[in-house]
Amino acid sequence: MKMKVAGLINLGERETYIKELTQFRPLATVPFAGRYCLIDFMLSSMVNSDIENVSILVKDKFHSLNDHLSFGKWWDLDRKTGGLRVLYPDIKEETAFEGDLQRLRSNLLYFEKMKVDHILMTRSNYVGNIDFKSAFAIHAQNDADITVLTKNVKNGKTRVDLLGLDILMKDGEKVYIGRNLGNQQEFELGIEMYFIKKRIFLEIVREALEEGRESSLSGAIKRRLQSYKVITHSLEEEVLPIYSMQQYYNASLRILETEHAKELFYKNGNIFTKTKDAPSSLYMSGSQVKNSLVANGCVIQGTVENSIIFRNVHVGKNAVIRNSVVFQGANICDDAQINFAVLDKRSFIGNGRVLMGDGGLPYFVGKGARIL
Amino acid sequence: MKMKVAGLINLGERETYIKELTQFRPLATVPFAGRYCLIDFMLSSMVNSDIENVSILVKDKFHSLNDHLSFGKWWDLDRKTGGLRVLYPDIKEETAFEGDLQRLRSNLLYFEKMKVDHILMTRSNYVGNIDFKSAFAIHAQNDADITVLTKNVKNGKTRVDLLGLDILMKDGEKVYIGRNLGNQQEFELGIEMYFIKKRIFLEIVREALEEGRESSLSGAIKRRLQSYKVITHSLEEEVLPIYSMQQYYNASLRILETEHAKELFYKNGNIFTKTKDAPSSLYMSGSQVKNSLVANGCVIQGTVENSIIFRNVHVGKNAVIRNSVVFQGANICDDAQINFAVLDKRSFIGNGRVLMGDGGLPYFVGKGARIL
Amino acid sequence: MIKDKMIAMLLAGGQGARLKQLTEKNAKPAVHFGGKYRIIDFALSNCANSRITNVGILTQYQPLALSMHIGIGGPWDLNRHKGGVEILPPHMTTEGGQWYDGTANAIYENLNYIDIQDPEYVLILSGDHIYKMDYRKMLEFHIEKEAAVTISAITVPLYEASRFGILNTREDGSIYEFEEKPKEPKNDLASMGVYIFDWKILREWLIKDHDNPDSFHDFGKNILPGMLEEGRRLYAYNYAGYWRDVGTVESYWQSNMDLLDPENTLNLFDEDWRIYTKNYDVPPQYLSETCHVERALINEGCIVHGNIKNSILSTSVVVEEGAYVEDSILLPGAHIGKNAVLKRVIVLSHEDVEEGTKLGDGEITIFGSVDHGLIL
Amino acid sequence: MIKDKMIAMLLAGGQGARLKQLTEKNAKPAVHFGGKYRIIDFALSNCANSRITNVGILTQYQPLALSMHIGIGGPWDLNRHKGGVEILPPHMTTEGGQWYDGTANAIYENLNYIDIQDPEYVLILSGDHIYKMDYRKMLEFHIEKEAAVTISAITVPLYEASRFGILNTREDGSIYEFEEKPKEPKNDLASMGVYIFDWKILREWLIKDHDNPDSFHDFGKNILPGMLEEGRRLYAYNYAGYWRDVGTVESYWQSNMDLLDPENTLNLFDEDWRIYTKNYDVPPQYLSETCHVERALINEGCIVHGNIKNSILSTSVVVEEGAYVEDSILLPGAHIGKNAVLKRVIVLSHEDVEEGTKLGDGEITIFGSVDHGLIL
Repeated sequence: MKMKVAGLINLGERETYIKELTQFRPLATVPFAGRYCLIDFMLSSMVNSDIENVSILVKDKFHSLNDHLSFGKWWDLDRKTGGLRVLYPDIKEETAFEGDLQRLRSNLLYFEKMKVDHILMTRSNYVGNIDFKSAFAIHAQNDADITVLTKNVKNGKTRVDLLGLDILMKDGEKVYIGRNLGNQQEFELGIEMYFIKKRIFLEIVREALEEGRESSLSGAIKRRLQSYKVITHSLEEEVLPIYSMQQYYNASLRILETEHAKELFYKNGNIFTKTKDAPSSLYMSGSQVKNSLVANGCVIQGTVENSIIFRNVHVGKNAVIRNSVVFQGANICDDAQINFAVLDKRSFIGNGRVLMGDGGLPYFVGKGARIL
Repeated sequence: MKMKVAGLINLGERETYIKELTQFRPLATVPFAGRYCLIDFMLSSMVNSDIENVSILVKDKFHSLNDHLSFGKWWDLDRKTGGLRVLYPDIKEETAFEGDLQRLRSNLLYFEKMKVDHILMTRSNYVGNIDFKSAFAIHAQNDADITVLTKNVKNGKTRVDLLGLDILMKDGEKVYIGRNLGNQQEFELGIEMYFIKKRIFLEIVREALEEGRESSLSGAIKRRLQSYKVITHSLEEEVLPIYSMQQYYNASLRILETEHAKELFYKNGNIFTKTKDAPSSLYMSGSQVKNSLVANGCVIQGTVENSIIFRNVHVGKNAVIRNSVVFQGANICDDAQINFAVLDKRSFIGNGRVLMGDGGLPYFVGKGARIL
Repeated sequence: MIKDKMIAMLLAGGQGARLKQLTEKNAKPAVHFGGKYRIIDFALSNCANSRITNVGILTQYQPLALSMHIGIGGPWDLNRHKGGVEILPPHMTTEGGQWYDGTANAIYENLNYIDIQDPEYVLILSGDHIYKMDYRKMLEFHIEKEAAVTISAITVPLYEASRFGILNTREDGSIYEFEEKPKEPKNDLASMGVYIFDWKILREWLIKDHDNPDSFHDFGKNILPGMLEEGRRLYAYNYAGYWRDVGTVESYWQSNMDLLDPENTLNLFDEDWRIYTKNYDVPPQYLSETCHVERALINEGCIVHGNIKNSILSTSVVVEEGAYVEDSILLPGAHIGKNAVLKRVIVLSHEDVEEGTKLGDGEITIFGSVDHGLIL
Repeated sequence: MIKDKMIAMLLAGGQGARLKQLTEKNAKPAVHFGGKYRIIDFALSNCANSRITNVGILTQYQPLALSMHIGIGGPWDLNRHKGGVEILPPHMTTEGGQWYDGTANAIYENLNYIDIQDPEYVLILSGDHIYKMDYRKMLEFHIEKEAAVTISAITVPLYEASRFGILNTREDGSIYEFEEKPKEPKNDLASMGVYIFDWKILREWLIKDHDNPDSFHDFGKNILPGMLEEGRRLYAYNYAGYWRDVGTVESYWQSNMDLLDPENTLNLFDEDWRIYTKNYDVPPQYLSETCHVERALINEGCIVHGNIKNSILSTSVVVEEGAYVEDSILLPGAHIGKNAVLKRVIVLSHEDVEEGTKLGDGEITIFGSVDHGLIL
């Protein structure tokens, strides 16, 4: 009845270009869309596609992640059979600070025992509401060893935000994954999602560990694509990669487009997340809110336009927020003005302060920062 | 109504003398008494004493621990307010492999925020069913900064098993903690349990971190006992320290004493643990079981005497087990003979094999080992 | 045996017929309130915040939405192995079936359940009041006064006192007279229907009352006056704060509207006394370019293109462009078509107000024929 | 809306009066079985192992032990946000209270609940049979045959067939005749009371049946024969394996005794099809120096000083020194005093057999006046 697939979300993502948001948290738990974390979209897509067994290969910053995951309960993954499993590095070994391939080593037995035939390998930092059931059907029908999921891009030369990401190359039947350097107008973007037979997965990981030349799990797979029966499948769903602050900001504001929001929040099932028990938001006399996404628990007296407001944000009298992303618990006092900014959790912007960033480089205010 | 105390179980225990059992697991999850792990006794004692907020400061070997803890659900600690929290080291920092004091550093804010006035610091490797409510009453009545819990020992000179452990020394009002070298016949054994005002706890940890000379949390507290209002309280309950294989073996076999078992399993509330869904144990014709503790899921055809048999153990025809501790899933085939042994999980002892240890040094068979 | 000092028994079986279509197919405690909540969330959250971890919920009338709402008790931290929440419906025995007949009878029928919990004190609650209260403080008072029963009481305007059970007390709070809905009240101290009983004493009385053929088996009418007569120590515990019995459409509407005042004393925003409820996995609310919102309480999942004034929008309500909603309560999933005009209207859940509809005059109007109480 | 392909509705409201004291104060599905379990655990575990995550449990008769046992559904992995377990008792509406009257009526009264789940198929189960079954395979069969209803069937000895609903089938499994407890059965294929219905078709029939004043509102007597008459496709799904309706004291005793045979086909030790149940936090069993145990199934928490032969000891049973227990079932918390001798006895839970008592002869004896079904 159910597909025999286990999910594996590999959190060994590059965080170089989004350092501001990942100082205290992994990319997986970067807040997104008013009440979610990035990883919620991948977890919910998997759960809504009837994948009942999800492993998360973690690297560091466990606190934020564990708080959020809560043993999987928000995704109904706190199960006796299957469910959520966090794969920790064995920090006793010397390999603790090596690549994700080494981190996987102490978990190989776990994958062997798992009663599934296929693994869906993904990352946490691609935002989409993805129907993995349909994608898996193609993988299964073709009896592929590996199915590389991709996303078609038509305007590649102008998409600066996709530079440096994976790009799919074909040479007859052979599939390669290279880097997008912006030279091609139309191409298939690699989104780091693979269906892979468990047997092949274990074979590749073992081989790579034995050879000892590699430290990256995805690298090990990419370099061996030519040795297996590989097919590709281009997803219809919108999938947005988040590797940089600019990508984060753009992806955030895109949710204000109604059609995109509908797809992202509802198309293949709801998006689940940790609940916070905030009351409904209160709009007071004098508030002016336009084209904005507002989470619960806010009290709004001022003006909010083209912005994403997370839970429990207070916006004072005559305060103005435009084109900004404001995280949970921020306090924007009376008469403050904020434009093109990303405000991290519990930031405090005092009376009448003016913060002005740019659409190309949003102004960032760190977690708990107080601008008095 | 409830006492405002948070528990802190520090897993930075010395494992030097119990290496066999702690190769794949921390001391906290060493199996004990047929269906428990060592830490279950501390967790259950806390929960039964109405402590609803328990932190576990971990060092390494997370898998075994996380599997067992399951977000606290077996102890009803999977709560919205309070509940169980695992304090991970921040493995990004250089301090990851330093002492528990350093591991605590990134968690200080968490303790500050906690709405409690006192902390109960303990370890996971003291087995007892302890009424912390009464002990706390004494701490509170005396308005002590720190209350050191101890256990009276009357036959110290003959108790080789207590050598090297903490011993309480008094100099007038001043309290010191030294090492037991076996020179005293009657003394108060230090069992590494302290009630400590949260304010004092934070003060000591901050001071020790600032000075930078120490790496051990308990060391930092012990060395500062003279600076605070310290009282001591000797527990009535039996409390058995488990630092060595010999202590482990002796403590295991002590459960076969009825009065001790009654106290340990029932006196201050039941002991909770992860459930495993095994059926009742089946005793077949020809089985002979005497003075033994047998967990569920076993199928027994042979003889078992003076032993602790964990879940899902199979004992074949004419097999004989005496004076031994046999962990979950072990298979003792027909005609095998085992005496004075500790068999780790899923060990396999073939037909007719004979293993013979000694009460002073039990024979150890490792996890999954096959003696064919 | 589970041993808790005090357990709560929450009466949630009533219909609340004066709420009309709101309760025709749904028990009153499950009626939506305040954009995000149901009425019973207040009593349940009070239990959670008072650290009462053992709550029996007595259901009888149309319990489906209620029991699906409570589920495993997670939102109130009542999903416990020991204690937790237990739903107690009427049931059959070898002597046949017995519907609950009066508040005291409902408790009597569950004597067995309470005996298993083995409490010292039993807190009797009603699932249809809006308030925040720390029952621990009331228990401390009860213990201090060595009372047989303590009744939580609130001062009401004297002209309204005849709607309530009125407590006539001495200076120390002890009750010397109990008048159920008196025509000429001597006092303005009304019972809130929140009682703490010593279980032993209550247990005796429930059995005695059950055997009395003349009794209505009601706490207010029979048990409390009876205990007073017997010379038991009854005390009034003075509660000051927001408290409403939202028993009529008008009081339900008014109590919702109270929430629009940022200084309202119920204060849903107090992080130290959260009101918990079941969560629905819907996105944040979206307020579009064309909307105008003034004084409103809006919940997750809403999409607002139109104009909102002095109104409450519950989960996943949609208000289309040009619509005008004033002094109204829109229940979950309601859809307000373009240019519709609503004043003083309660739109039942999942109802569709068609484009251009004009609704409401002086009286409060309920739009929709019946509310099943379901959200998604 | 929750969308699951197939949901289960588990009938657990019956008394099972032939189990005498075992069910006088406890519903049959909650009766203890096999040392560790209750009867309903088998159907619930079958659901869990078949990955059916949406189970409605219909209760009516003495449901307290049952509903405390099921709790939040954790043991069966049914403590879910979506779907999971839902207890469905009889309830009141504006038209008054309505007890469940027949198996089909019980489902009819919960139409609303099933509609919310919006399934394609509904699996009807009974909470009082001991068996292991993968309902997924039955659903595959049902889909393959394009059946309106598929009935799980088992071959019984022909001389016992008149106790069952007998299915007369063609070679392909299609049913051409349905006989409820026939005096002269033509066939040995008996219905196990496990049905898969297409929900749309069942829904129509439930409404039709409800309006029929002559109906007993029973699946076996009315719905199934009616569908057959109407020309619907009814199929028998052949089940081979251990299956018992433990409806009498004798069959209950025998089915327990079956477990002592290590080769029994129910096989509780199969790790791929675990039977789940609520866990009690008690230590392992202790067998003392003086005990003698031969052929026994013993559960956690037991303390055995005496002699046990061919017997089942449930949770926390104590057998004192010199006692002799043979061919007996000791329910949770039973205490057998010194030198007592028991043969073919069922000791009810928490009963105390005093020192030196001799009990049992040829007939199976039940010791104790009533079992409340509670463990601790």
